[in-house]
Amino acid sequence: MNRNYIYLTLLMLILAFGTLMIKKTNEPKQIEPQQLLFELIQPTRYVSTDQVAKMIIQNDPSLELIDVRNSKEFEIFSLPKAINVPIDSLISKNSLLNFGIPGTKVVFISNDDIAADQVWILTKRLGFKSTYVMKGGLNQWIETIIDPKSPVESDPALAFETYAFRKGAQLYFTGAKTENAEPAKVKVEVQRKKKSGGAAGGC
Amino acid sequence: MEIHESNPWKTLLALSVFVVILIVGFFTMRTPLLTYKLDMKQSIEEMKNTDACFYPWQLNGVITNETKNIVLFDLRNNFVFGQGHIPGAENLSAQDLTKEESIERLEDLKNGNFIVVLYGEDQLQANGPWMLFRQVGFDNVKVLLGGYQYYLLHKDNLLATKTDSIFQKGVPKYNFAEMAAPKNGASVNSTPAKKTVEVTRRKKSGGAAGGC
Amino acid sequence: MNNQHSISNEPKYINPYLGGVLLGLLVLITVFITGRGLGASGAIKSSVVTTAQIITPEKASANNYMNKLISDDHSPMYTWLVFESLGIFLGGLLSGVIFGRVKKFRVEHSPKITSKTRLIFALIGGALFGIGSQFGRGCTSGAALSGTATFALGGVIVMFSIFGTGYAVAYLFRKLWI
Amino acid sequence: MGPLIPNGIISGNWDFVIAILLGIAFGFILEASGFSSSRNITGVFYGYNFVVLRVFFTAVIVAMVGVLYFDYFGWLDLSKIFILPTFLTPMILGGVIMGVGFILGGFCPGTSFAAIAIGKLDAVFFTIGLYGGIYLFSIAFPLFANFYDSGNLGNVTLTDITGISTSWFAMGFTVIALAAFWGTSIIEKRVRKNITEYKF
Repeated sequence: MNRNYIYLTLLMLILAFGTLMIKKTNEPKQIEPQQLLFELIQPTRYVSTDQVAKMIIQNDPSLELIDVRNSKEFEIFSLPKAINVPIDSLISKNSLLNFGIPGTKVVFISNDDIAADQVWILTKRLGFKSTYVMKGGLNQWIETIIDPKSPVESDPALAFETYAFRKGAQLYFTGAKTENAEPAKVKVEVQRKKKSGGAAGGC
Repeated sequence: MEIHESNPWKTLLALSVFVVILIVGFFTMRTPLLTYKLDMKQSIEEMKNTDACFYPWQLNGVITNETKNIVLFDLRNNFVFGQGHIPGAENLSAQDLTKEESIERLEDLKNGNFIVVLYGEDQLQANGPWMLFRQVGFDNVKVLLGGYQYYLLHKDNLLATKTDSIFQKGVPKYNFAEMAAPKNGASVNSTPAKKTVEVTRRKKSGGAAGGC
Repeated sequence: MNNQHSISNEPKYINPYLGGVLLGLLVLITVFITGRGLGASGAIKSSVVTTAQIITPEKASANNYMNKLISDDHSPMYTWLVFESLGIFLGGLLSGVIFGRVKKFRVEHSPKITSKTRLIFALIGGALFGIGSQFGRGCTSGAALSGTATFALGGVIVMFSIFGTGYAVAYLFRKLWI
Repeated sequence: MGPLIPNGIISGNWDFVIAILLGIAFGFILEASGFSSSRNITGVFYGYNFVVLRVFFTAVIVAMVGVLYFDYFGWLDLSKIFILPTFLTPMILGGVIMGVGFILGGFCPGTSFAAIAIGKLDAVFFTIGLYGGIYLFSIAFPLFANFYDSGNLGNVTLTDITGISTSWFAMGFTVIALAAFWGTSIIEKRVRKNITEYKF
């Protein structure tokens, strides 16, 4: 047997052993700050209240609403099927189990969008993917879905379509009777974020 | 019947080349520009730190150029910046934040004991960068509450905003439960002249949740 | 080793470990450049879809499995794996020329079976491999090698089930090979 | 830095040129290692030639270790590389079918392409079979469409499932592989003593 085989074996063992040495930290896996900075200056994380309403109405099974307000506020009012994860109890095993489930889209909701955005950043730092922020928060929800303003005549046609959708959504969420009772069928594009940059497909 | 080359010296050579590449990689490795200084728990606490916020009325000193140690960064793009900005602000578009120069600039400012105030169109735009810079140890970075829009509304009388609470984000503007309750009969739309959506001034409503 | 069967001046294959180290580095480079591993069976899949599209376009686009690969702007052949497989062929040819192994078409088989048997079993084996690679999301190179190298659970599963089954049924078909 | 193409460092237009170049290297290594001969390949199952095991496992451990180092150096962003999705039951079944096909056919798709290049007729038949198999699969796909998508665990890695760090897996694989190399070289010697009619 050639002595080089022994050298090879040892070399390979050292290389593999080295990988154990280079482990970075024992902290839960986090993405690099620069990567986080890069991701958080993109506005792709925002979804509109219309999109959220649409997904709720369509009973989108991948939608997971996370309400980050405190439990008192959550009890008074919450969106259907929303899960309450107050910011203060965010970093616990139980709360984190809600995120990163393959095939789900997590949408954070707070009174406005700041708190939801903050939770988004914290979970992003932990490396969770496909998380979103409902822009405008519940304030915007009330203004657009629960109590939509009718567009003025000079507004573009799109505004009327959106309005028709919102009236339909209003009916759905409040059970209110409206003048134009016909169910509004407006296509609101649900933006699905594609896996950013990652390579697709293998063999 | 040994039909494969049995002497592995070429193998050793190939593996050695690999090792050399790894050694080169090891020595040329750059330390990352940013590292987290706060862990998750501390980061959450930091969000409530009122000292990390910059209140609109504090802008007065910056605009009149009285307080020298404050640098105002406008995170919007330079097109919007050109259309109007807070006097004395510097343009640092959010897209440029990841650039090395920007981070070096922030480091210089930190070493020079400057306070850096970030603002965007609304508070949301500056929220992310502000949180990140705080987490990586720039404890001189603050966020302008309310953002540029709020400033624009009150620029004539910034001091008056001391008693205002609308920039205190995180407050429900409406009584959600009541608004969303099923309304029998009467159509929602018929309730006349609902509040306009533009930032309506409201009295300071109780304790605003959180610092910023 | 006694060398009674091999002629001493016959070009040898390279040391298997050299092949392994080079292949490992190649997988690494492939991942480094393209973000995905090597593959092979995907190229055949592309050509299946291409022919199906030419012969029976309606059926091909109605088929749920094939229509994922069909798009209007380019042929299904215009994929990464097809080009890569073309490269495998060229690389094999290059190596064959260098080491003097390129010869007329010939069949390699155990002395216990005829060439015809060998070809029939090659055909069946190929068909099984084709079906299996679709269930396994890749063949030995795509799933087992590249998958395992990137620590994918699926890659390890495919690798162990291929080799496990291989050992389990090897005894039944020993006549084919020894 | 890497992966270069998804990160836009190399333009996507070079994709196919790179594909051919990588393919050539792949084919060269396969042929030069002796994978163009089906009796070399199947030798791993009968103990007279462990070249498959040697090449395959050396490649796996070198690539695994390399990926970890590249990640550490910041050369490779592990979150951006393609992780093979795991479909538990279909993958096990697929592996079983491929295992049988491996024993019967004596090639796997990649090696058969390289073998065609040097004029192996059995490799040509294997590739035709491969083509037929995939065609059959596509035609019959509606019959087992549900099964095909069952057991989906997503793009999970070993670490996601077990919680053990990737370094330990690399270490484990390396130790097992090196032990197997030494062990099989002994087995190979013994088996070869009993085989007399093996020639090329």
